[in-house]
Amino acid sequence: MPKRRDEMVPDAGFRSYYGQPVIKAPVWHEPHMPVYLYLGGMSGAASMIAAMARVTGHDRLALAARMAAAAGAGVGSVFLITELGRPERFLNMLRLFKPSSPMSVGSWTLAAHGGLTAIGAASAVTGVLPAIGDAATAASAVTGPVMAAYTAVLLADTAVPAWHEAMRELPFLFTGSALASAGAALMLTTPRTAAGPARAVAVAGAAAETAAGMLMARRLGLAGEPYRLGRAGRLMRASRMLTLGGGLLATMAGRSRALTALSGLAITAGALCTRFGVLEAGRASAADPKYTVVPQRRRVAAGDLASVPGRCRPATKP
Amino acid sequence: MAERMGFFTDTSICIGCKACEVACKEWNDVPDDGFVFRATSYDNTGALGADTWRHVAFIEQDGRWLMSSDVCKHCTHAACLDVCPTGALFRTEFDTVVVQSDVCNGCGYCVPACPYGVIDRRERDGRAWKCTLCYDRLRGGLEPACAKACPTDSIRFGPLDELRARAAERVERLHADGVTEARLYGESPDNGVGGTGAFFLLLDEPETYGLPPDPVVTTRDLPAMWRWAGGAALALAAGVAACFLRRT
Amino acid sequence: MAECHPVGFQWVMEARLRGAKVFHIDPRFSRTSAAVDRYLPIRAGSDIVLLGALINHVLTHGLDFREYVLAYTNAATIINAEFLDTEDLDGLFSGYDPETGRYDPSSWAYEGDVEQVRTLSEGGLAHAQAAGSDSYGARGPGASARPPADPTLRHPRCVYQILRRHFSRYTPERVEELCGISRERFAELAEAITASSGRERTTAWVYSVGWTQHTTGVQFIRAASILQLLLGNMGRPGGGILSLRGHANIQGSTDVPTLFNLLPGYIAMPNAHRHAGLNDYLEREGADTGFWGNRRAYTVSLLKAWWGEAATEENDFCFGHLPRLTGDHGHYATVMGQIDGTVKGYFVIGENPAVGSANGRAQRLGLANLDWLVVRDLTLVETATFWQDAPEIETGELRTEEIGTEVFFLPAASHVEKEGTFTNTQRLLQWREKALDPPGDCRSDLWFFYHLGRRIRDRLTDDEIDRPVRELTWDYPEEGPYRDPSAEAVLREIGGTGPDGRALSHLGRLRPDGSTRCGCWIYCGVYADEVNQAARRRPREEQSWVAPEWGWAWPANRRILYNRASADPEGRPWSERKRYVWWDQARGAWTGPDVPDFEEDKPPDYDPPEGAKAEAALRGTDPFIMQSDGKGWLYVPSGLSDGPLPVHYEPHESPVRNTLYRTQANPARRIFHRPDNPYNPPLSPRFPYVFTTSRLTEHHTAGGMSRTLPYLTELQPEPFCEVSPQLAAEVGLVNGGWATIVTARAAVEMRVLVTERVRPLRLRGTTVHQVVLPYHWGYRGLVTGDVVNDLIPFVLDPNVFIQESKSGTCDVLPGRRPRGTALLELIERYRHG
Amino acid sequence: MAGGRISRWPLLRQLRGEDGRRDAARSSRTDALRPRVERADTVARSVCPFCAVGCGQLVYVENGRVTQIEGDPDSPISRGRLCPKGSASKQLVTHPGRATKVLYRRPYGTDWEPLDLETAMDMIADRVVRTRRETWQQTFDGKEVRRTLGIAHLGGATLDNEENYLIKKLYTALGAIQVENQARV
Repeated sequence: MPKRRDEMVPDAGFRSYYGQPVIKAPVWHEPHMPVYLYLGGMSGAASMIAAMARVTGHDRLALAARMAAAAGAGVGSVFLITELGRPERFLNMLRLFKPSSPMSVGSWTLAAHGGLTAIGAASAVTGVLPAIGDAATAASAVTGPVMAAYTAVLLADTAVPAWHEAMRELPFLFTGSALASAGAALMLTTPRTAAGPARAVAVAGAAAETAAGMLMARRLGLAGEPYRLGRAGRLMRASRMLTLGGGLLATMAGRSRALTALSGLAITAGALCTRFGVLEAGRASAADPKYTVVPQRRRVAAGDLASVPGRCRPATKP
Repeated sequence: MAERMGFFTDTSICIGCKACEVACKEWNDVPDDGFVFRATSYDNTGALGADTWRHVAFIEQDGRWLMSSDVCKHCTHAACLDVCPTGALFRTEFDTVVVQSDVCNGCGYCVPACPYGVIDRRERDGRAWKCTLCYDRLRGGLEPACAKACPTDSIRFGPLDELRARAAERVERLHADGVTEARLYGESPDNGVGGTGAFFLLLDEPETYGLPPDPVVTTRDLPAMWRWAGGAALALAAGVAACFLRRT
Repeated sequence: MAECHPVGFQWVMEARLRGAKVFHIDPRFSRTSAAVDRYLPIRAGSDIVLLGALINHVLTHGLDFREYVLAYTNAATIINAEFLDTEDLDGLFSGYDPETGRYDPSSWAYEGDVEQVRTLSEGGLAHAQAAGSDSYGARGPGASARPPADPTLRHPRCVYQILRRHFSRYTPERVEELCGISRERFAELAEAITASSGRERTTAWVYSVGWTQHTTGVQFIRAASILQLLLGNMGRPGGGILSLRGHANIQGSTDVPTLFNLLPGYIAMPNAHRHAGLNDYLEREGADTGFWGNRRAYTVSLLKAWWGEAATEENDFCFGHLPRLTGDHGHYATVMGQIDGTVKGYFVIGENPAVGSANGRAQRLGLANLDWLVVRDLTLVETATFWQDAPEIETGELRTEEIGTEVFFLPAASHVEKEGTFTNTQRLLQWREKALDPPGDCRSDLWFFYHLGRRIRDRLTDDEIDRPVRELTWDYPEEGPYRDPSAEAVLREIGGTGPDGRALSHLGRLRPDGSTRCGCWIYCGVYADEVNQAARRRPREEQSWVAPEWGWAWPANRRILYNRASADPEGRPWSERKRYVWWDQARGAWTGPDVPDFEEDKPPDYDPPEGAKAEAALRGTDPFIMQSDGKGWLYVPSGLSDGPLPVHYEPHESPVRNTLYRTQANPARRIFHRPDNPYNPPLSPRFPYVFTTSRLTEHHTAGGMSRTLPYLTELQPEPFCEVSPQLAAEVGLVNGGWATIVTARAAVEMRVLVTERVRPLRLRGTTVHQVVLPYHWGYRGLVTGDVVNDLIPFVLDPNVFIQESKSGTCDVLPGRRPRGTALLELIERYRHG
Repeated sequence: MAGGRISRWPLLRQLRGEDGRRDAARSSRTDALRPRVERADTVARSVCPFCAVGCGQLVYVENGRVTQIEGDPDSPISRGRLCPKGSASKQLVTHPGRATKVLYRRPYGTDWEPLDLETAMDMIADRVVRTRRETWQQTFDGKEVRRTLGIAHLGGATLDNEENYLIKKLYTALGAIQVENQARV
């Protein structure tokens, strides 16, 4: 039975306000947000694969990759729009172009990428205007990597310590994951004989994702703790096992359709776990005030206060 | 363009009456925040959020009872405004930061961007809400509802430069009276958000009040983020290319 | 004050910024405590020990403002030899009758007044029967204008010497022992208030129901009055004893009283045993000197306002139309009358006794035994719905189908949907403009009573008992779609009219011959010059700091009462810093930023001729013009029911023995031994803890106007008790959990707030734990909870019949209370040990 | 006009040089924003109905509805300030929980019934007259008292002086003496 003072107020190692969070946790819902992250990344990597496949004459793979890229962008957009508090206002995303907002950059990128991949896919399926389809696919090789990487900036550009502090590794984690996702998706949707490069992409992606994840955990220290604890920790560990296992399996699957499928599914599941895990870690990181306060307090103690060099203050006079 | 306007909340004369919370809600038609007994001193609204734009914190410690009315900081470099993709959040002619409820599509990005945990999405409404510094009242030459109601003038509204001067005097006076723990929070233009339009006189460390001790506008690091992301995007492209080139 | 009157507290904060030192003395560490220089926790109900010790400190160290005390108080007055103090009788004054528990106050009189008092007051008992102390009859026959006095203050029977003896046992050691305030803290307080009193400085005391809701409540305030008079802090700016009242018009509700013992303007209701006709009544109800000496003019003008042409000199101005009292007919007597079946019909107008009054169970049992009940309010309050959802329904004590009470609920207009005046806590009348018509069936109470009166008059017969209603003046102009009576016409009637029918300008114009009419003599002049003076709104920047043109203060727009005392006997300001009202020799008039509370042209050297009456009998140096001798009373020779001087008695229910006297509790307090009003035994180990009720900034009294509003409800959503960590440990309470508070009346459950703001009080050798209980909740509203007032018994102050809500004993149990009959069994166990 | 609307597209305004975080972002609704008290048809000068400090209030009414209640800055008492209760005054007078219809519960009844206001007033008047007659005391203890103990009244302390005056006047004429209010509580 709590009787002492310190049991009345939760102990957080410093005088917090009743242990309450300092910052707000991300309000994004599951599965919308993580699934979008997965689909957007997959679409981005797939469009790159489509372009390369087209160039290198892997037409069967190119077709599948175009389809995957378009589907990922299309379905991803649906998830993104339904995630909005006011979905009917999704077009407001294109009111302005704001370089300071990764979501604005992302929205324009998604709009372009979605359009390009749709044209590429439509042309491939219908055989109409193949030159335009090819051009669109080629162009989507530019938007695709941006699609795969911008979401890392989207998350890092917040006050959530587990995300913001991970600004270096998150892009690699996400692009790695995107590669793995696209590779796995194409392994699952392309005849084995045509899927060679996809398998290689999946393996490379899995490796990159795993490496980036491990690097991130090592470097972040306290800010990385949420990736190790609780539900986020479980998701991240599952992700690592599935991705690593799936990647290894892909290299060893040989001709076995079942093993190939299993490996594709494992990598896909791993990628999804990564996305869910990162969101969950962000929430946990926001929920406990220590992740926000302790590093800031250290800066204060060291006399190394934050400032905003090089940014001019907003004009107060015309 | 008008002068930059703001709040100076002097918590050393706050009596914790919560008139600010109610006056704000009456003017801005903010819904109630639920009826929950929190057993956290006299605070039952918990924190700033979509449905609480002024929040009075109560801290009981060693014979003192600190009270402080928190509010959106209207940062010079406002992360919420920077990251808002629709332009719903904008900077007004008073240099305050306001959400346009007719524009906001509820993307939710501003919520985790704020280093103070101020803005939030009202789930049953879908949009993001926070203190507007009573933008409509300001346009009519009226002071914000909370500052007007505040019985002890703990919440002062006015041109930011004047408020800063007044705050400096007040701290000096308190220090002279032996209240050495008095300090200003947020007023410095050199801090991580370039100074706040709403700043405070506190009697303890900021985190005691649930405030971050050294907040930074997250977009300060945006160029670096894009550089890392660019690297990752190139790596992706290179990786894909490599996978194909190795085979052919 | 910060807690319950936050906007008024802005002036205290401003004073602090200018260097004022502010103390807060309260059992409860409230928001006020957090905003002052020094908080002193005190055991609930022990205030007279503290105030007495401050008085003793002033007297023994010769710190009184001697010039003020000699000139303006009755310090020098000699008391008759029959008077015996509590010093002599171990806690009792002379005149106590243990049989009836009442005092005969005649032996308390000034030297030479005893015989007169005895003749006119019939031993004072009848007066004590009817809460006489808040009417002008409080003084009974009053006292002489020029009693024997010893200006050297050496006479052993002069008031000054009696005070010295009386308060000599009130020492810092006793404060430590009974209040729980250390000697160091006491010394700091004593030093501060004496240093800040005198010519250059003043000290003010501010109180609320924390002083009134005790069985010794009136004497708490008396003790403060003695202290303030000794220090020269009355009638001066920055001084005084300010009662902070809790309701928008509670001051007006006593000025224009809906109180059983009063007529408008603190004129006593006639008593069947004491008064025959008007002359007899006027002769017995006060002295002939001082402003009360004009009471015939006040009373006759009231009777003329009510019965108009029917009121004539020949028929005593219809004095016989007034019903007569025969004792206590107050709120609690009424409730007992309901339970006993004598009260059949009940109007409850903007009030909620089922939640807001002491002993809530008795209140509800009373409601359930009525023939009919009319409730008017903004929302369906618990008093209207008791037959559906009272706690007694749950316990099985009442069954809806067996309750015969016929209930009418009529929705009321809000404050913006009607016009009229509120009188604020500073006696300031402010007119409210009507913003819009009320919705639906909502009507103002003015509408309701006016039209109810019309309908009743339509149903009258020629019977003699109907004559007072038939002859009543009841013809007000009607306005608007609902035929509202004109509130301004009513205010004009209250403010008075002269022989020419025009509004009176000043109470000095009231006549005893029936030529003037005035509904409330202290409000006379509120409609001067046919202008609604209460509606004045000259902005504060456009007038002096006294702001005399904002609203209208009674009497005669005076903002500080007895402000003649702000000047010295010669009429000069005591100091430049504290100048307020002074004598302007050149003009031959009193002047200053306020209206002088004195005859404007009475010079300081005025000496009344022999046989002078009313105000003419007071000297130019007598500032306390309502008193028969013009003095501030350090000692009260008549008018109080429980003694001429304050005495510390323990609350009726206390875990502490009174170590000052053998008498434990106020011997004259009103107690009611009834099955529906059981008491906790004093010093009972079954009820070891002290509880005190309290209010929160976020709510209003019993909550009808606050827990119905989401914006206030969310701020304090549930009933809770505040306990110290030590008590929590002792009982096993968890912060955020539940506790059950038990008395002989009830057991109520509430959430627990464990807080170091509540401190156990170390009295000599023992520890007293106090539990603080905000009482705003009931069984209806946006959030619901148990009724704290159910814990409190009927036990009353003998002067004003106010219940002791602020100090009782209880037990505290962890967890929620039992439900249904198990609850009754729990209470039964506590009742009988 | 479509052309106008397109030219107001913030992206185009951005291209024309307006700041995307300032002017370009403004909607037309934002441009038109004014404090609603400017639209009020009437402003009543009132007084807060909660405690006895007597803070001045301004009551703004637009189209027959209260749109705002806030402090009156002219008041020397309150200087325009209000506490949380005073600040909640608009909700007090406009909240949906306010009762606006007469309700009647017959003896032994288990539920409320609707009742017409006029009928209710007549029924109450009937009961007052009847109870007064039934419980009339001409004398008590040998003394003339001319009163009834059968009818009692308890009033809140938020009633106006004018209301209290009529209440005391009517009851006293009726001989009802048990008239009390919150001041005793």
